[in-house]
Amino acid sequence: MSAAPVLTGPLTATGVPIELRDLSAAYGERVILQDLTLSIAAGERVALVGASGGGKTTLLRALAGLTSTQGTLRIGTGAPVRTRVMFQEDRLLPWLGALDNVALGLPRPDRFRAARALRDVGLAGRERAYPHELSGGQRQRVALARALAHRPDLLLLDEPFGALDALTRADMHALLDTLLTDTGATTLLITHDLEEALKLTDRVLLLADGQIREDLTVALPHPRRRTDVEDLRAHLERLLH
Amino acid sequence: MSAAPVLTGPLTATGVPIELRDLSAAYGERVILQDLTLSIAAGERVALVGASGGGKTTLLRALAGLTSTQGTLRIGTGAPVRTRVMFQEDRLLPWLGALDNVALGLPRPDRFRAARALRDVGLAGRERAYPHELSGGQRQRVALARALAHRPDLLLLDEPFGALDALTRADMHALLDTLLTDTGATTLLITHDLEEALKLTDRVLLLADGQIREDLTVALPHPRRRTDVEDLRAHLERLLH
Amino acid sequence: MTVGARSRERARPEVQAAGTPSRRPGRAWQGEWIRWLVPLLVVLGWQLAASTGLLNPRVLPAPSAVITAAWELARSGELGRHFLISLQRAGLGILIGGGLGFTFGILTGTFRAANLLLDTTFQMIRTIPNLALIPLVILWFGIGESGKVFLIALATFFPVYLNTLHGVTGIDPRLTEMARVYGLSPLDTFRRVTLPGALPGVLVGVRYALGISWLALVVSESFGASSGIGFLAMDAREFFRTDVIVLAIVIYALIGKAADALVRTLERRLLPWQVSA
Amino acid sequence: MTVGARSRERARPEVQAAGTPSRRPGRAWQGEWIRWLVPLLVVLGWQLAASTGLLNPRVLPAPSAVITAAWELARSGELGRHFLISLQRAGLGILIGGGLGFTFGILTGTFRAANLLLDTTFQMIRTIPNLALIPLVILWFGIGESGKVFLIALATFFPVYLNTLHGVTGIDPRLTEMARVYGLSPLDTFRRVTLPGALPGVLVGVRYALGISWLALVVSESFGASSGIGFLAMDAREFFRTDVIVLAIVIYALIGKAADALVRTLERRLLPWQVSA
Amino acid sequence: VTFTIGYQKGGIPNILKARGTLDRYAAQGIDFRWVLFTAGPPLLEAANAGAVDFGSVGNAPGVFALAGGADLKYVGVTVNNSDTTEAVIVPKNSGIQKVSDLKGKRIGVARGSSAHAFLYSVLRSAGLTFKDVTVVPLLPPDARPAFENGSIDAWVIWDPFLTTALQGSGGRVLRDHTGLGRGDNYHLVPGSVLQNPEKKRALQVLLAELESAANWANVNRQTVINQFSDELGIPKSVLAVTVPKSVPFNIRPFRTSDLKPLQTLAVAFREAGVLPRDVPFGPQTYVTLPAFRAALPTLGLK
Ligand SMILES: Nc1ncnc2c1ncn2[C@@H]1O[C@H](COP(=O)(O)OP(=O)(O)OP(=O)(O)O)[C@@H](O)[C@H]1O
Ligand SMILES: Nc1ncnc2c1ncn2[C@@H]1O[C@H](COP(=O)(O)OP(=O)(O)OP(=O)(O)O)[C@@H](O)[C@H]1O
Ligand SMILES: [Mg+2]
Ligand SMILES: [Mg+2]
Repeated sequence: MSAAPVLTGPLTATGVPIELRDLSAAYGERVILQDLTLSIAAGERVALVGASGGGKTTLLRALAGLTSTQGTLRIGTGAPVRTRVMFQEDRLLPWLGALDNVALGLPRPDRFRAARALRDVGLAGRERAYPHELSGGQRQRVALARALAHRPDLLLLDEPFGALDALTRADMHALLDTLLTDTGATTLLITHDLEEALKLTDRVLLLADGQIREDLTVALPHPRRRTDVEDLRAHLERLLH
Repeated sequence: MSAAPVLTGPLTATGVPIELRDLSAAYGERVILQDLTLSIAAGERVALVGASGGGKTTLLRALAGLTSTQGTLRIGTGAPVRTRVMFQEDRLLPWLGALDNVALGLPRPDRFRAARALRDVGLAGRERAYPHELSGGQRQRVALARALAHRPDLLLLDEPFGALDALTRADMHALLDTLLTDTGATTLLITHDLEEALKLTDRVLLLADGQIREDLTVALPHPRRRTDVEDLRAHLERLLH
Repeated sequence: MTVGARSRERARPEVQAAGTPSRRPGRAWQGEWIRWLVPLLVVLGWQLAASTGLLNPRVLPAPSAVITAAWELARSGELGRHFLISLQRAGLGILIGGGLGFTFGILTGTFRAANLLLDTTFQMIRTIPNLALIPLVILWFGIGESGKVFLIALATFFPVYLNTLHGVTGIDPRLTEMARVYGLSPLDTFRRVTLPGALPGVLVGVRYALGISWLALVVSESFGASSGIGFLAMDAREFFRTDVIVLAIVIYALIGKAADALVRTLERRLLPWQVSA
Repeated sequence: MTVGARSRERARPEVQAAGTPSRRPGRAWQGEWIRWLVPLLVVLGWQLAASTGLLNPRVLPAPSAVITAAWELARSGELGRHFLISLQRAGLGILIGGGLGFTFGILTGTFRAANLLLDTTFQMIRTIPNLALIPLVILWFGIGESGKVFLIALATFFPVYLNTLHGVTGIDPRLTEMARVYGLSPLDTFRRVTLPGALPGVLVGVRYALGISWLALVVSESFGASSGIGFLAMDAREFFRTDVIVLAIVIYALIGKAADALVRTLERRLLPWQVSA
Repeated sequence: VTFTIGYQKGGIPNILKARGTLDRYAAQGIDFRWVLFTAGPPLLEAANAGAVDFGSVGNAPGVFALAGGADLKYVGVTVNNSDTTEAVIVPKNSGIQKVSDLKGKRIGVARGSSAHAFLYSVLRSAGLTFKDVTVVPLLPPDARPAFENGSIDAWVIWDPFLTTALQGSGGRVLRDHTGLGRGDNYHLVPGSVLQNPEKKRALQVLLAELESAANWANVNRQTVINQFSDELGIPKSVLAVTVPKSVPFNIRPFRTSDLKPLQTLAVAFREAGVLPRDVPFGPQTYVTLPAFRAALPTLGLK
């Protein structure tokens, strides 16, 4: 795979601030989030880590307006917010080829970005492949391209690199890093990879027992290499165990 | 999550040898595996790594008899082989609860193993949850429990831990390690995590360009700790870059 | 129930205080009566048109006249008798036709050989009208109950068959593949994969069959019968009883509603796992 | 087509030499003729029974007699005329009824309000027999073509409606949710998600509608018509022309086959993405 | 003006249609349309709904239509000259020898048809009622196979089905109309036609032409047989029997005295329990139009 070039295009996105106060969410009797309070500044990049089943996806869905919650949930400053979600599953439309899946919902003048995004995630030449003709990692990359091609104000990524090998993953990291630096979207990245969290974001949140248990700021310049974050990683790992 | 106890029960599985000679597979014009040759001894644990889209899943499907191939593919010594596959997607039946999904296809006297397997993957209490009521990582663990409860002769795992956080993943590693040591099933583990490959298997195969490009033997006693495999990992990473 | 995208970019409310819980049983009930709105309006408009003389009662009697006819027939026990015998015929026909349709739908959906052998034949029989078959049915079955039940079974066979077949072929092939790899017995494959996977489709077929069985009744009660709702309707037509004709139509409509409610209940019971339920 | 699990544990062939490619166009074609096996056997058995005198020709004429009747009707141009006029009525009826069924199925599947308002009404109308409606149809449409087309449209409306509705509600809600999050316009949601997702179901409805339209023809050509296949069948019935009666049945069966082939082609064309195709 | 004629196969209207005589009135502004019906009740249904301006039916359907409150009026009668156009038949080798043997038997009949009324009088002639037998409602096409395979023991049927059944399936006549009175055919119009002067004129033209057609048919019997055979698909051997029974073909204005047999019929059905109420026969149920053919010159047509 070639090193991913930058997803270029007009800069339309501007980050939005997020304000959660005493946010609770439950499925029936099962309480998932309890009185969670959190502020995220406009354009901030935040990673969310936590145990499997801990409620990360639930929080992300709440931010996307897909889960009903109780408490205060304030996103943006009143203007419409362009939110895009990369779900934990790929959610590609089985009846559309890769390119059409990426172009989904893009206004006509922005369609060209779809082909570019597909190329950037290393899938040039597979534009017409149906999702069932792609490998798991390829499908995940199509979903990533779809989320990125939209230039959202608020980008919510739910384990976007889980099915990728180390090399491809590094390419995708670089791609996302550049894109975020270019556009300044407020970003929430759910990941199981601490190194990834530390490399890509400015703040790592640990979700446990329905609350934000740790809130670690990563004050390092982008792009970061692995060695830059080695110490922090060790620190975080100790916190987690 | 508590440390996973052992999946106990009668030892019915015995590993089978695998012999591939000049195996080729293609989707239409797109050649995925080309004259691939590989021997795996009975009871051997093998990891398969490689780039996204490189053909790992295709090879696994060929071993499971799900993809038509050309060339020689010999599994076992003639007797019926009990193969179980944990697919890259969870492939849970949406209309069955977690426990019923795990018990799927288990002969009646072995049903008790389903509940035990579910407990071992940390999902005690969620027996009746439908797949859509589980988180991504929980679904993956149900699928893992299903594959393990069967005690196969040949166990094929396609990225079984991709959606798990570090702690849960470590638990699952321990679980799998114990189970494999107990039963001696021949195992093929597809993973993107080199450390995982080195910790759990005795041999790491690198698939590239439709061929086995590297074949690294890991001669260390089980169970292994991370520090045991540090050097090998560095070596492998150099190989991959 | 899916809901269409509303606007391109939704303005998000600044503060979503005390968010609404996702399940609203109150709301659901509240909605139910609306289902009767249109039928009610139709009846009202009809009565209005009749009372104001807009409608010639010789041609379409007023609802009140229909109710009177219903009352008279009901009081004499006639209506109940006709209804019960029709219900019995329809029930038996559906059981046989639906059962066979389901069985063959599963077979042709599961086994390619069965599909090749039988599907074309079924598709050909399907378009043969009941009416055209009556002489043959009388020859084979005489004029007793069996011929009537046969016609209903025939009519209900196809919707169940087609929708079962479609339900089976629509099952995610990845799940079928999984079942094969996990060595499920044919019975388990059927119970655990094929049946639940095809069930939503089967229920659509059942819904359709419940309706069509009453249509088939009209045909099958048009010969050699002196009871049943179909007979009532045809006889009324013969004897120019417009009030009874319309009454029969109303009864049919109510049966349609009952069948719909029945299938809705079945859906709720049998498909608890449906995310969209 | 899915295939059931074969045995609990499959014995794996020791050497799978020169594995078979997954797509076997040869095999596929080879299978096709088998579809005609059963109909052929039926015709053969029937001719045999007729020639050996087992079958009373007054009751069921021999295939040869039917062919003679077909030849005579065809030569005089009668058959072609009846067929064309029926085709025209059926086609128009399907276009209108199927089109409306599709539209309303999408509407009630997409919008809860539409579902609440209309679905019950449709379910109620559905069970009203065409035969019982004839008086009203004559009243509204007179006895021209429009009444006939109306009856066919009515009959074809419901299968398309029901299966479209089921197709829409069966769409994976995760995909619908995704479409909403990605800000798809209503039109895009329809074109990209609802339509392709519902299409397999819609085609089942179309398949059924194609068949039922010819059944509805019989009813609609039973009044005030002197042309059409339905008229031909009913007319022959009136005067015991058993050869023509059976000919009509055969024509219906062939139409069924043609409709089936048409939908199969549509499925291949419109659903290229179907994994199981 | 457009004038729609509802007709059934095999009657005088059918002869007139085949001759095409009415086509020439298009030039006079009267556009005659022909609509075929398979039976009397649906024809009158259409007439009641105003979709048909004229219809010819047997004796029973009109009675039911009037009982049902339809606004229809009798305008003409075709007198039946034969006692053998309708009969109760049994299989040749049946043990039923006389009408009283019908007791407890299954008898196929089309409900609401003239045969239904005929069966009533046949049974009464032997001191039986509908309660003594099992009446199986069957339309002619359905009754035929039922008769063939013994599902019914007797069948009340009219021509041409009667002759076809006698020739084709080994039936035997048990009882015909002899001594029981005959059922005539009637011509009816919706009341609205008589209120519309143009339609009324067209009606008079039609009645006159029907009379001409009847006269023509009486001298061209073989042509009629050939025509019917072609059009109805009935074998000539059957028509050779049935057509002479209809001779002389006739049509005449409805008279007050014609109400009597209809009233008798209504009473029969009332007693049989199939008519819910008495039929209000009276001057409002018919009109007597002046002599048909003789009136033609007065209509101002060429
Ligand atoms: N529809 C539902 N009904 C009931 N419980 C649910 C439902 N959806 C999720 N849950 C439960 O809520 C909890 C949180 O789920 P969530 O998906 O937010 O976890 P997560 O942190 O994203 O986990 P993972 O890392 O495994 O994806 C889990 O225990 C899950 O089982
Ligand atoms: N049905 C198909 N038709 C055409 N091409 C296919 C099909 N299935 C897979 N491929 C292609 O075959 C190649 C190998 O796919 P495979 O799933 O084996 O990759 P993989 O190594 O498992 O990748 P990943 O790590 O992303 O899962 C990919 O390029 C994929 O696009
Ligand atoms: Mg999650
Ligand atoms: Mg893969």
